[in-house]
Amino acid sequence: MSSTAQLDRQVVEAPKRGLARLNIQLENIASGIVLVLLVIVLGAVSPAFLSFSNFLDIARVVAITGIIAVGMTLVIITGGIDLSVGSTVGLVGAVTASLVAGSVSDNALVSGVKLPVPLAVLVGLAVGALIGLINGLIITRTKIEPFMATLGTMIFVKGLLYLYTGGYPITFDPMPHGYAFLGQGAMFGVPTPVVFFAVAVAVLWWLSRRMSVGRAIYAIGGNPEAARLSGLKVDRTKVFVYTLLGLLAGLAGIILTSRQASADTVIGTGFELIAISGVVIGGTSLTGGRGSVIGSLIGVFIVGVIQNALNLFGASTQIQYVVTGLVLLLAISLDGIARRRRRT
Amino acid sequence: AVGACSSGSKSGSGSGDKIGWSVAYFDHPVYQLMMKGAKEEAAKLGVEVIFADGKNDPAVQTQQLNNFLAQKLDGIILTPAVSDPMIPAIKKVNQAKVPFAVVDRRMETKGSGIKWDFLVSWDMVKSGTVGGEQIVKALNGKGKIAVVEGTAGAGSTVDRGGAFYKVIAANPGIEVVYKADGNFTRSGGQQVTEAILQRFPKGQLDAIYYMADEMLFGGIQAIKNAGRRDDLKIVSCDGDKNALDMLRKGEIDYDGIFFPQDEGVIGTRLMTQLLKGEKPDFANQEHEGRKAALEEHEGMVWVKPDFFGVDPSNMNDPQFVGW
Amino acid sequence: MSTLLAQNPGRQREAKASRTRRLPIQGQQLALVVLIALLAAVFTTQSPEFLSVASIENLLRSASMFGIVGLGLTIVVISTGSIGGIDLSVGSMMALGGAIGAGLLGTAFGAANPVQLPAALSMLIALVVTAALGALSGLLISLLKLAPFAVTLGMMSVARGLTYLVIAWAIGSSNTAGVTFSDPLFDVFGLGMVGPIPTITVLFLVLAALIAFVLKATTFGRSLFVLGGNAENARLAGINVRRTIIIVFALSGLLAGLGGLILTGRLSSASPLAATGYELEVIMVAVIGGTSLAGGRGSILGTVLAAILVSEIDTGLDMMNVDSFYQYLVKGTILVVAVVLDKAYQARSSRKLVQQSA
Amino acid sequence: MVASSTPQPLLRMEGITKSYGNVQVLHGVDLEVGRGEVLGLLGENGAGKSTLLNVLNGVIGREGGSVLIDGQPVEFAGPKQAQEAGLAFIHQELSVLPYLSVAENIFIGRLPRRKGMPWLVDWASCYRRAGEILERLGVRIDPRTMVGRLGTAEQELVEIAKALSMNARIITMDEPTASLTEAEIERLFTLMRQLKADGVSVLYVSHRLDEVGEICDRATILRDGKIVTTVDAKTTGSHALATMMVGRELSELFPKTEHERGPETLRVSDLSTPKLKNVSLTAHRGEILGLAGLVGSGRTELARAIFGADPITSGEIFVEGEKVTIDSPGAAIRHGIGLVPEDRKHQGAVLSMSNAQNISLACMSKVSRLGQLNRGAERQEARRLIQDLQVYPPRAEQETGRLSGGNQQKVVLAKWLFAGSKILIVDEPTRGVDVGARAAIHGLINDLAGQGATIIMISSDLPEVMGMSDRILVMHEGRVAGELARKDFSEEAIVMYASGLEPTTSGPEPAVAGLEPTREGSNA
Ligand SMILES: Nc1ncnc2c1ncn2[C@@H]1O[C@H](COP(=O)(O)OP(=O)(O)OP(=O)(O)O)[C@@H](O)[C@H]1O
Ligand SMILES: Nc1ncnc2c1ncn2[C@@H]1O[C@H](COP(=O)(O)OP(=O)(O)OP(=O)(O)O)[C@@H](O)[C@H]1O
Ligand SMILES: O[C@@H]1[C@@H](O)[C@H](O)OC[C@H]1O
Ligand SMILES: [Mg+2]
Ligand SMILES: [Mg+2]
Repeated sequence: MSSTAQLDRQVVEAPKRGLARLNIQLENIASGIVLVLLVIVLGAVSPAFLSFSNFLDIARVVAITGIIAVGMTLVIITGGIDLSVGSTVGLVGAVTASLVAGSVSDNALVSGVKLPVPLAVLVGLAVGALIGLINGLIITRTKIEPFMATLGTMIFVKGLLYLYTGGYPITFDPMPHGYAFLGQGAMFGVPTPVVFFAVAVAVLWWLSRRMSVGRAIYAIGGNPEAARLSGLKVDRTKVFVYTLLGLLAGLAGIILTSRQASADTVIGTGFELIAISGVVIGGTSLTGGRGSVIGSLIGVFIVGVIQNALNLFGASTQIQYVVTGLVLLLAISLDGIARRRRRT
Repeated sequence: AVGACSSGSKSGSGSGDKIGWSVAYFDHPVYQLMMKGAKEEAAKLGVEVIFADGKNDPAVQTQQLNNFLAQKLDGIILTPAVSDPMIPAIKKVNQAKVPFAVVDRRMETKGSGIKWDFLVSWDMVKSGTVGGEQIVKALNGKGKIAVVEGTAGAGSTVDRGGAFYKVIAANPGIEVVYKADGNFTRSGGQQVTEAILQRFPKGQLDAIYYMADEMLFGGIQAIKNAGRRDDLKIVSCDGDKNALDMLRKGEIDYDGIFFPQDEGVIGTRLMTQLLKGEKPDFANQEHEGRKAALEEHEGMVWVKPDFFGVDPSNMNDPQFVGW
Repeated sequence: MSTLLAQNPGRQREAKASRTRRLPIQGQQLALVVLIALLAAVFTTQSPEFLSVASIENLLRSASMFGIVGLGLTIVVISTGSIGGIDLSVGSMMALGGAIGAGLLGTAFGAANPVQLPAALSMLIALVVTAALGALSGLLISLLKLAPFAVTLGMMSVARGLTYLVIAWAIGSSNTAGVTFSDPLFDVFGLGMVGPIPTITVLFLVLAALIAFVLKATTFGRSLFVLGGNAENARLAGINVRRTIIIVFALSGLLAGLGGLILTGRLSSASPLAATGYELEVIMVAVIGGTSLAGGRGSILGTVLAAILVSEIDTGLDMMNVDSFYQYLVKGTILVVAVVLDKAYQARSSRKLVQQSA
Repeated sequence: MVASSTPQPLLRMEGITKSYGNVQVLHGVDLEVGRGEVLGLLGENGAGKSTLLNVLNGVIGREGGSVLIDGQPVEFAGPKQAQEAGLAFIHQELSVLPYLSVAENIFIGRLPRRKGMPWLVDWASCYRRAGEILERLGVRIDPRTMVGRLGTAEQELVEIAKALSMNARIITMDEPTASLTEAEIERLFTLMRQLKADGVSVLYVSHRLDEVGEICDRATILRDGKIVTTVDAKTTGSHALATMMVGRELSELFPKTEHERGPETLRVSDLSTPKLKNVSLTAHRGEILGLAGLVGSGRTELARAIFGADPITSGEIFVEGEKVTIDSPGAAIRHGIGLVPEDRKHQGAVLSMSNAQNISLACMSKVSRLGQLNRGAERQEARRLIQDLQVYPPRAEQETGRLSGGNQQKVVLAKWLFAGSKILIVDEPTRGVDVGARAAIHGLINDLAGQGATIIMISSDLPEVMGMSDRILVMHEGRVAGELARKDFSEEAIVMYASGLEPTTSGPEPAVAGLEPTREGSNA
């Protein structure tokens, strides 16, 4: 078109190139900045905060909810949500723990069958995936809101957990090494849960950004009807992301029972909101179509760093609640401001 | 003489009586065991006990007591998650003149005039006192400690805590540097312990006191993961077999034991006697040879099963294997 | 040419047919009524006491508490559903409202708080604070165009923390057991009766009627539906979007605060952990009542009926002595089935309309 | 150039500038509308027409310039203030609320209030007044109907009724006719003339240049955010207008090129859905098959059924002679069928994704191996198509949502070119598309047919469908009412078939209607 228009175009495109190549999204930057600022400030206030061991500590704490958060990210990008993950963590944790040699419980219902650790883990993951699959099927078949569907399964699965365990904890006597490794071990000095988390992030990032199924996930969240009319398998993709999330929640449950050396009925309670907080702080839009796995990685670390700092400074429970809430509000506000600036 | 029954007992119909029991929550080994004891005793006595899961929410328990009244059950037992919020609901139970008892976590009337026919609750005060003494012994009277408390407002937390802190106060060498609510749960215990370990690096903390074994189970994992077992003394309470095994293996330093099923058995037995119109034999309650004391609390009957401190000197005693 | 087209025979037919008959109670609410009756029948056969005065009073008390909070949530979802409107902070707001109401009381046991106010005043302050926090959520949502889910999730945490702080301050120690008190005004919430009906049920029904009237008959009420249908449209129509969003979240905070006072009145005690997880229960009430999470559609009558239904299920299962573990299964299933039925009903009714107009 | 018709224009805009981010969209626009004048505002997609109208109506802010009404500068904080100052605005995109009644949509934000109790809605007067306005528009819709139950055209009429109800002095209309039939357009024009007589001014945006001559007094032409010129609309022909808009000579509109009609590629026999009754058709290689009919006659329904977007109750589909099962869009795409849907915003493009991502969406396998995307190849292919289709701005990484409507449409077309569709169904492909782009799209459709593709083109624009097609099927109430070969094309014939009449006879067909569940389209 006209030469002025072309000029305009160059002006706009020039600064974008560098960032575009790094594939950095503006949404990530806002939360990334929050994280960096937090680390700098906290490091200045308390040198203990900056130690490597403290960093590993934070990573270890966020790893479990982080694994759920990255799976949740994909679900949210499709325009959905999953409130049932906390219950899935509990049920899979209990089922897997009960199948591992050495586990004991006072409840008769708990399985007397014992399997080798890898097999028990597989069964556990399958249970998690199955819950996710059921979520996906309910949502795609009945077309009811994911919020309500997964609220239903959240309550239902909680019931299964109570029935299965009879309300008794499952403990180990002793815990097999293979199982202990999952939650308490380390690889090259890095705690195993952190390794799992890193792998989950890498795989899901690749899947969402580099594979056609990831593209479909974004398209479905951005415009489900257009995605369908482009031949994408909307329902199947949705079922896939819920199943994947169920599986990841199951993995989190397994790691948690290993770390806690027992399974009980309260583990996992409230994880859904912690994971969703991380995703949202990381800049993923709850309306679907926009967001990123890396953003959620940053998001869960923001939450973890704050919690860690509050612990280091000895803040009381009440202050922890207030501060965590305020930081969540602050982070999403900054993100909101960043997005608004970009639009106008 | 100890306080009289607040309600006229029903005609001695005997068996077939129904007792409603609202339990603080089901998913805790203490309460599982307590319910087990109650069920067995009920079967023996030919009464029916209906348990309701209080879900750790006084609003839910209030609703349950009201439902028991609506169902016209013969007797009601309450194990309150927290005490004070249950006062209005108990008032209603009293108005309906239904035989009523409190088991495990004790209540206070707070001047409200509420009544219970009897209270069965093991010696929480003693457990706190013993715990405090164990800490003092473990630290030789000097050091910094953190306390993982039970659910705020639960009778057990208030009494055990009160007694514990009283002992600590009498030992000025010991300083409580941190306390937090672990809600009597495993994950609560683990979370609080993680926070404690982050807050107090090696050298800044000498012992942790857990107000219940469930919280210890969560916490011990955090301690092991952080590699901090060796620089910390660990004291807990309750008598879970796993905890006592840990004591025997040297993984913790002190524990104590009470027997939850005794509360279930005695509570059911006394209530049944009441419903049958018999005069309950408060003074001579025992289960499996363990005698319960009879005391008075706010002018009403308190049947009190005992608590025993466990340490390396008596941990191999067969009666302290744990439950 | 144009005259020719104007005589398309379909038109006249439609003009006649589309005078939709209006029942005072619409299909889905009717379904709720039927379900309530049906369950009542089932529960009664299993446990005759279910229909006793005491049990119904019990049921109404819990329905009224959840229902009052549910009214606020219904308004939030109707009016801001198009931007993902939801209020996750209502549970914490209930706790906070109760904590302030009880914490400022002169009659609280062991109260060390410097101020000791009459109940009416402490309740008023509680409502002002929860409404203000709700307004703050609304402000963030509207000013920065943030997702209500995220903002109210943050507020959920903030309000819970404030609850702890208020209680710690009120009892002068960090032992956060709670505040217990005895107060005649609070007893009206907890025990009061108007004839055979609990006072709070009367309050609930009056509030519901009032809100239904506002939604149907006032320009402000209509603007809520406009906003819920599409926020951009509302702006174009000259509706003050920001102010409206602030008002509805303030209302939700206010009603949650009121629900918290009721809860506190029932227990004569406020605890920092009160109402934990109630937000999901309340959302369930609104949605089962036929309020669409997508916004622009919802009914107060539906919310009232759903509040009754949900409490009926809780009470009934308890009275049938269904093991609490199984209750979870039943409740989860009923929730999903109710929403699926609503969906099916929606689909069927719109199809019917198309057929009618043919 | 023509001077303003009155010495003191009713509306005057001076030096309006507006940027989105660092892209300047309006570069100092001056514009005048006289009292009782209909001013056409013309320009290519993306020229800035909607932006200018949004600025005028207080929907968005501006950086510079002033707006004067009656010579007095005005400043609107928002659309409400603009309304109060006597402006009404019909938006380019439909903005009705589906769950509210027609009447409420008309009086959105301005519901009649009860006397003495101004916070209460006066429903009686609301329905009565809405009825009156609809009457004036000649539309028979019950004001109590939920708008969601109306079709697109009727919804557009509700929008127009809304603007009328404001009794505004200046009405701005951003492509109000894009989804209306000729009859409805005629009705609207009659009304506009009436308004004119009452001294109301209209600022009118349309891409249908023949309309401009018919209804506008003057036409102002906008190109790249600058005013090119203002001309007398009555005397300047469509062709000249188009040339001014584009800034270059345009080749003939509807440049029908004759291709050889090849073997049959698509055969549909006895296809039925709840809304279609035994539709049969065939289409051939190199053929452009037009589908005409009234709004609501089932054309879109037919397209969606063939494409597998909606389930069919009976019927068979053959592609290149072989019977195929098409139960999903994916299956249709595998058989080489593509669909450019009528509603690009909700069905065509994923606005939050980039052009390249939209273009590859229907056939990602082409640029991926084992599910791994080759994003380099994807971008390259996208760039080529963006060049070919003259998408502006020509960037593969641009978010599609930030393109103008016409350019979004080109991206949707590019998607099917990328997917290599052999049978392409285009539903209202040029609705809301400017002449330049329209010519480009027409050219493209011709080229595709020339290369052997089969095109099925649905269009409510009679000149377009007659200009482009080799053959036209006319639909009426879910059936194929008639078929016309190119030599028999005439507006009269199409309209007769579309109305359920036989072109040769004068009596109406026996009424079959009433048996079928049809949503009634717009009034006519
Ligand atoms: N919200 C926005 N953000 C960024 N750029 C925008 C936005 N809206 C429009 N634009 C750009 O501004 C320019 C003018 O757009 P506008 O919608 O005014 O065009 P138009 O003349 O109405 O086109 P059409 O005929 O296709 O409707 C286009 O280049 C478009 O890409
Ligand atoms: N939203 C709807 N609700 C109910 N019925 C509908 C709806 N949309 C279409 N229909 C029905 O389907 C029939 C065919 O509509 P369709 O949109 O396919 O027609 P069309 O000829 O493509 O018209 P248009 O020009 O509007 O695209 C209509 O007559 C109507 O009965
Ligand atoms: O020791 C505790 C007991 O006293 C309390 O009442 O419930 C939980 C137990 O662990
Ligand atoms: Mg435009
Ligand atoms: Mg169509």
